[in-house]
Amino acid sequence: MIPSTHYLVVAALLFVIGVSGVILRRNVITMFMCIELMLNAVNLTFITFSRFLNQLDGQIFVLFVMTVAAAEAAVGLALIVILSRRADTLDVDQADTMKW
Amino acid sequence: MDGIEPQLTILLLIPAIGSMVIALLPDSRNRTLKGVALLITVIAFGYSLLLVEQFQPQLDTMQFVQNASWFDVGNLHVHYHLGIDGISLFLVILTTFLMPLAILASWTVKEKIRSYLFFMLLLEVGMIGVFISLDLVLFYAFWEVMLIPMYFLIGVWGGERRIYAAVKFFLYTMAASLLMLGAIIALYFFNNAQDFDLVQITNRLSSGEMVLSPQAELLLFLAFFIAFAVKVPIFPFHTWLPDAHVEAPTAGSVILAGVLLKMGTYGLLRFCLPLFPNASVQLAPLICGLALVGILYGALVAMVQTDVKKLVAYSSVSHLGFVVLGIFSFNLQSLEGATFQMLSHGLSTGALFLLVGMIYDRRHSHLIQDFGGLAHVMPRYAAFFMVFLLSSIGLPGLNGFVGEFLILQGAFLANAGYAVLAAFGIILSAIYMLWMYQRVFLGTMNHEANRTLGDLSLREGVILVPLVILALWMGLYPSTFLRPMDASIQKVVDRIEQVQPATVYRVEYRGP
Amino acid sequence: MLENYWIIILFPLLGAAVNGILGRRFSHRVIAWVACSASGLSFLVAVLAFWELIQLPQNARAVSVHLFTWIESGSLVAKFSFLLDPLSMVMILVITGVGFLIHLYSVEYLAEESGYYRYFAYLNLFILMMSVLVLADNYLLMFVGWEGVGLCSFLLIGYYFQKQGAGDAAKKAFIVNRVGDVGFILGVFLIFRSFGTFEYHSIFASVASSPASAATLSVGAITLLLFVGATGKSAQIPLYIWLPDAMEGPTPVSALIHAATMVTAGIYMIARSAPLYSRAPETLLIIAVVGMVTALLAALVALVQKDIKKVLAYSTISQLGYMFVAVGVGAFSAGIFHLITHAFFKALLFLGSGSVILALHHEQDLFKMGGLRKYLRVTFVSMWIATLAIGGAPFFSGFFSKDQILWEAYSSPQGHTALWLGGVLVAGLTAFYMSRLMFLTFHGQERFTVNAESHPPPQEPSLLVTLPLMILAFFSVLAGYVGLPGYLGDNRLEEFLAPSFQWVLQEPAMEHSHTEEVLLTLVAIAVAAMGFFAAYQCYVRNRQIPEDLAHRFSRLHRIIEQKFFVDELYDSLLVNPIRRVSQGVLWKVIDVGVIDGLVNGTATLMQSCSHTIKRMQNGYARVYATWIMGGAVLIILYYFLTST
Amino acid sequence: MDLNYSALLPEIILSLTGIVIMLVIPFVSRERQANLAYLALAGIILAFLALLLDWNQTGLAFFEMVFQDPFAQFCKGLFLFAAAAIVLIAMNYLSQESRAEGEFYSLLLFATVGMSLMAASADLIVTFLGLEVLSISTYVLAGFKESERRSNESAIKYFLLGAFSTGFLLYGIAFVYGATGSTQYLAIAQAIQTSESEPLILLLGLGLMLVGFGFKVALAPFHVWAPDVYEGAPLPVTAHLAVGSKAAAVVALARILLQVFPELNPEWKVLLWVSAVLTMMIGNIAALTQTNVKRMLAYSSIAHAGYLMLGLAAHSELGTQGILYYLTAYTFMTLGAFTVVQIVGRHNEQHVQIEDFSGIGYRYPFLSVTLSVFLLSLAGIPATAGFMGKFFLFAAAVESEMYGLVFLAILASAAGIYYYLRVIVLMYMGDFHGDEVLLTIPLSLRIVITIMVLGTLYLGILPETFLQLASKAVSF
Amino acid sequence: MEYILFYGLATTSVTAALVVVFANRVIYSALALIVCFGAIAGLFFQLDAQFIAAVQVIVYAGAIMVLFLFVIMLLDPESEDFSTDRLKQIPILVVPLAAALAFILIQVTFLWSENASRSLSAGGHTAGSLQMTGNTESLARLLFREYLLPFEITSILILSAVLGAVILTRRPE
Repeated sequence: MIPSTHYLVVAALLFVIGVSGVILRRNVITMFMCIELMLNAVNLTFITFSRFLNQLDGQIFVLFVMTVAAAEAAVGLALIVILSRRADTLDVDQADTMKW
Repeated sequence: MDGIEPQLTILLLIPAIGSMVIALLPDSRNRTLKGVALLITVIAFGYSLLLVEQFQPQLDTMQFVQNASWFDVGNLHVHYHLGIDGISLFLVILTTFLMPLAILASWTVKEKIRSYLFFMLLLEVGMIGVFISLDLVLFYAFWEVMLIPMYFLIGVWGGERRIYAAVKFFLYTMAASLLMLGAIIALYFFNNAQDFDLVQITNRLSSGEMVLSPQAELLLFLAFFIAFAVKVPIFPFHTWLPDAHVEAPTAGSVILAGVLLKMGTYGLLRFCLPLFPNASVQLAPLICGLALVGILYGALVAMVQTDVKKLVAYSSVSHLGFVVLGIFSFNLQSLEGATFQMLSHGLSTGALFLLVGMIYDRRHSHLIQDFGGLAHVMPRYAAFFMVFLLSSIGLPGLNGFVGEFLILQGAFLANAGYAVLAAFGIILSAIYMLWMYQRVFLGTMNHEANRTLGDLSLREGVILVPLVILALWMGLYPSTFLRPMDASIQKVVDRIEQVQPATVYRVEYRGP
Repeated sequence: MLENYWIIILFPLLGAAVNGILGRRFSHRVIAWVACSASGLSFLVAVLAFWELIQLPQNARAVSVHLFTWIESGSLVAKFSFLLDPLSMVMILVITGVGFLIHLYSVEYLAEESGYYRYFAYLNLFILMMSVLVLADNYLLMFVGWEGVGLCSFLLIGYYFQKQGAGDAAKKAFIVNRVGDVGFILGVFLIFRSFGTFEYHSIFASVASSPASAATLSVGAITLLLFVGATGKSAQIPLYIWLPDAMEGPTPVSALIHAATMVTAGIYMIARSAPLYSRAPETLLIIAVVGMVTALLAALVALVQKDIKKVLAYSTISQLGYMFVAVGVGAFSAGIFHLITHAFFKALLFLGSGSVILALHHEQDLFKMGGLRKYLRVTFVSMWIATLAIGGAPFFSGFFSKDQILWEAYSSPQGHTALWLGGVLVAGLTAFYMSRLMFLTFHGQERFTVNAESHPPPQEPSLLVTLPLMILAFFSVLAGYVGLPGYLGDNRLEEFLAPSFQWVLQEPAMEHSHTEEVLLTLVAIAVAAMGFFAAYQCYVRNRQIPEDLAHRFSRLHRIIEQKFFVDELYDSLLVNPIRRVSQGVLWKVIDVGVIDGLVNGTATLMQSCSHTIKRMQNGYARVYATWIMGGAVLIILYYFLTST
Repeated sequence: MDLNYSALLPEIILSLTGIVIMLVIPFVSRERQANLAYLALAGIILAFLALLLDWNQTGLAFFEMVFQDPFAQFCKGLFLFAAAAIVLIAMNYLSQESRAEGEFYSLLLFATVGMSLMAASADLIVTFLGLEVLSISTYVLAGFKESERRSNESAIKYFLLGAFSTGFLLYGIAFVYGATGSTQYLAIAQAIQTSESEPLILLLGLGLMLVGFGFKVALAPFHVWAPDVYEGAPLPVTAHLAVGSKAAAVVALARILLQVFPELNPEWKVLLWVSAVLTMMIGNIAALTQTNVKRMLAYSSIAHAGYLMLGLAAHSELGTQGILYYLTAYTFMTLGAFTVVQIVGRHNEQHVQIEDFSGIGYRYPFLSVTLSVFLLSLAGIPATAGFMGKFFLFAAAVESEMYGLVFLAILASAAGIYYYLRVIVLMYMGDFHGDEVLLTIPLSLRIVITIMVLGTLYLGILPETFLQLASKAVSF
Repeated sequence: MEYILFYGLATTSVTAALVVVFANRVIYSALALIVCFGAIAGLFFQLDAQFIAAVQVIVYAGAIMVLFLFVIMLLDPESEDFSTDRLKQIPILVVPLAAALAFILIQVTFLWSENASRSLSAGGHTAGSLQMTGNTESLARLLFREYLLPFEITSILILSAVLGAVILTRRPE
């Protein structure tokens, strides 16, 4: 059996990549995808712990995370669509009317 | 220690209800509103005189005590605790006395009179509240609440730079008093979260039931002190004062100088000394130093002012320096002098501001250079001005002298050097006041606009005559005011002596 | 009965109150009646009181009249009570007596003025305050009168307030007096600290009963501080500068306040405190020296003044210096003696000059007078009497008092020959400048302008003016006989005053013979006569002499004429620097710049902080995400570092 | 096992109301959709009644997923109250913008459900889901004016950053789960208590969870989104964000820190200390120079989050009591202030610049007097709720001997007074230079404002009642 | 074998993730994300979470990503020019932050594994009930009993998400 640590390291890497991606990319869709990546890293962590602890609660949690991710995707993409419709851009840096 | 005497609450309620009445009165003519307000303040004054009548001067405890729980939840026990003793009695009277005069002086205010009067009455509630509350939280609440009406009075009805002045006044005092809030809370927990009761805490401190470490005492003292120092104002916290005074409407200046500044010195006397005697004594040299600087500095700066109101404002810095010096000289004479001087300064400076306001009503200026030779056209005005000027510079026989004398005598007993330096303030006060008087009232009329000025009206006379009478009374028979203070002030002195016996100078008669 | 004589102060109080409050509506007649009857009544009562006092046995002649407790704070008690004893009786007689005469004189003198009621109210107030000063039985109450008379002096000097000079002079008088008053009140503080009371009786008894060495230091300091007060009130170096300027006031005021009464308060105070002063030899020496120097300098300045009232003013300063020499050598009753005689003749001189000024329509320049004896007979005669008195002509009042001072300066244990020499010199100078004044005013050519409309020829004023002159002339001659020198008879004044000086430390007097005294007196008379004749030579016989002298010693002349530049010195050393520093440094720099700068600077700082923080909020979601990530990293880094 | 429905009856009623509104929308004409607000109000009132039925019941419900305790009940009451007020504000807002759309109320009710669940949650999973219900509804609400670019931007920023921080929160939960083997509050607390040392992974989880909650509460440095989002969102939504969403996050955080991680107090106290100071300073100082009142109130709400952290860092009964009291006070004064801003702002929020308030003092006495009361309360002047709240929080911090924190809080609030005062200054002392269009104050808003003012003053003068409630509520 | 599979999946997922971040076209990112999700599903499978793995593929890689692709097609982000970056300093900040984050996370993980033997488990609802295969049933039981409330909450969640999406995207009349 592969030690849990290995999985956790993979999850950590994915999480960090996701976080960095959110910041580095300007395209809203890519940013959102990076967020999904973060959530997946979390899911992997949950599943790993779930196995390590030998219980199912972690898996349940993952199910809910997925549901939430789906819901967020619905709302998020809707928001992206109307942003593109109103501002005619997907560049998050263009969304800077309000500042200071 | 429960008290259920309702007098002080009633005293608070009179102006409070009055302000509501003013706010709810139908939009009638200005005169009616002013009349109502005047009536309310007169009733409050009358009622406060009843208190004097019932006051038992021989007691050193609080009287007319009303003590009930305000809120008492978990380990927070805050009380609605009111009471007065010899120290606060006359400050309350001073407040209620000056209010009708201030309202009368506001007769010339034309704009937004309803809210003006509303704020005036609210201010009275706050001021009385500060002097009578014995629970620290209650005290703090009144202390800050009172800033708001004053802030509006300056900011809405003030002069040209009123906004700057109002904001400066508010922020200066507010910022300083927030630290006091912290200290009040800290004191509460040093008190094992029993209560915020000034009387109780003092008792516990003096009985040793409650002990503050020297460091804690020092820090708490400083927090209280800074709040009060700004209000007094003690040099170098004074720069809000000239601005506030110059911009405030007449009544605002009167109340500001007459009562608000006294809150600072009252606070020092009522809170700093009994609660933190060690720290008070420890820092007394520093504070006396600041007071002395204030006395001389205020006087010197007053001397070169070009604006009468500013001059009187700086003179307040100087005069209040005497009061602080008196408080931190820690003997019966100096403390009684300081308390007396609070009343006296309230009276004479209040009167001076009233007078300046009267000329401002006519001429819309308080620059010295706009006047000259006023005594020709306004002899009565000039005479009244002279009387209060003299009382302000401490001429014997008028109110100013008694306080100043007792303070300086007390200070001399405690530390002769202080008194010698402070005495120069007396000279300087004569210089700046007389110089101003000369430029405003004496000489020839060199402004055409001044030729047609009318002398005092009946209303203005009605304002000033009681002040003159009181000035003479206080100057010639100060015992009326000093006797009731004795016991309470002796208590403060005893408290200091208890912890720092070497500090208190006891006068011995070394006659034959 | 004597207990009721506090009503001495009641009349002027009522008079001042009635005239002050209601006077505007009264006619001049009513005002004058009220004021004069007030002072007249109080004089009457004072005479009665005097009468009763001398009925008492000598050692019982000190009656305390307690009215009420004024200030009481713990063991600090200041009573409002009066002491009727010989010293205060003498003073009160002089004050109310001369005061009454001057009230009378003023009725006519000020008839033309608009502020009539004001004037008389102030004058009554002055009588009140002066009475309080001399009647007080403790130092604090004395201080009330002390400051009170200063106030009245201020008010009366500034009576012609429309004149710039009057306002300046009034202010100057008050402020300079205040400087002295501060010294006085500090002395009072020290008295209380040392003795625990303000009352004369207790203080003197205590100082007399304690061993000589016990309180030397504090007594020295007390006396010195009180003397600072005296230099202010009695116009001595360094605080004399206000008195010449005070001549801006109406002439009767100069007579009453700045010659006869108020300025002598310092002498009275020192005499009153004699038990203390007699135990402070160092202070006495200082007083004597200050008095002598003042007397000399003022006499010198008086030599060249052109303004008739200025001459008299400097003369007053000089004479006051004389009195200080007297008390400075421990001859307290001699000081009081000269005080009394001086009150008469100096008041007379001032009133006379007032009469002249009135006749010449407010002309005060000596060089625009001359030959007035034809027009003003009464004034002329009475003023010459006064001049002889002040000049020390034998058997006029001034002769006796001056002579006693000179003798004491020479003979008393604290005295010194130098003091005597100085005194004689001053006597000579006095004779000179007074004669000069008289010659210039009444003799020689008529130099005043006369024209039909605005300046009718001078005319003797009415009886209301001349009667006081005559009465004062009478006393100027006779007042000296209450204190005859030892070789002529009894010094009754000294005897009478003795109870007041019972606690004084008497040092054994050195033995001196009458011959010595007579000899010295003759010398003094000779010097005075020389002064007189010199003046005669210069101003009647040959008018060129003074001009030649002035020319030859032009620099010296200028210095004296400009009063040794003392005013300028004060201005440039004290007044201007203080004003400039206050304006330029304290207000503009410290107050507005530093403190308000800090306050407003805090506000500005907060604003710039605010702008800095707002830059964090630049609207870019990615930057915000970076902040969040940064925060997260910091948090876990913190945990990571603290727990490993 | 008893599901104990009564514990969640308010939430159920709210959800059902939301669904009913959703369902009836197609059958109600556009013009009359405003009336759906009354339906929503009715639902809220019903929920409130249900809450009262449940009052003072204690226990666990739904398989130990939610608590039934005074704390939850207190918070739910507060949320319901805020929701009702926001419904009234929104009703007015929507008709003003001619956007009378009933969905708004559904979403608002759903958001309230999420908030209530967060307050009552006994399991991290419920907390998380409650948070997401709240967040998703709020993302949509922030972008509700989809034709308005500012609203879009606000929504997209909020969404991206919200989802981003949710990632951190979840990661944190995962670590906590990994370290303790449970997501249940009590079980986690139990596990931490029984273990002799805290594994680093647990601290990591705690830290990451703090990031997530810090975001929702808008604690520095996770506050950065707040000003932009508040400014761009429609006004009722801003009010909801500032009051409801923040309060829910604060109480959830309080429950987690105090009930789940009391043992780790030293660890999180430090972070809260630093964060509180930063939050107060940044919020107050940045607000000093704002020109947009909405944005200024956003910074102000950041600063207030900082004050709230004082109570949390104190970790005492008094502190929690203070938090609850302050939240109540804060709800009253902030909602009141936003209501007035909404009236002055008028159509499309064109007049929310600070100059737009200039000189209105004597033209619209009702608005300016009440706004002054709210602002003074926010500034913490005695006799107002804000003072009492601050007093309790400061007292709690002093009790826990965090003198430095109190000192800094005092400095920060002193600095903060200025900008509240600035609005009052302009209202009363500035010159009126607006157009002569008369502002209309609809009855509903008049009622809201009146209630808020009375509440603000009542809480400031007679704190006893609510303090009693709060003190009962702190016993978890 | 197990290890080879693991490393294969791990490498795939991390590489795909990197591609998501650094791909220059959005569509590539999306495709890489699908790959990444697939790899993660494999890891789930390895971790005895077969049901979750299936859901991962169906819901995530399937439904959600299709939605993404759909939106990408709809909006055609490739037409936009992203070359001028106003925030050039951001990468400089992010790299050290990311490195620190990764370092700490991995370090903590290793530290954890050292003490992992010490069980902290307080037991969830199903302590010790995890079987090698076929835990779907117990998962379902859990979901509809103990996790009934969260499950119901998700319904509200989805409802509001749907409602929100509808409101946001409908065109104003």
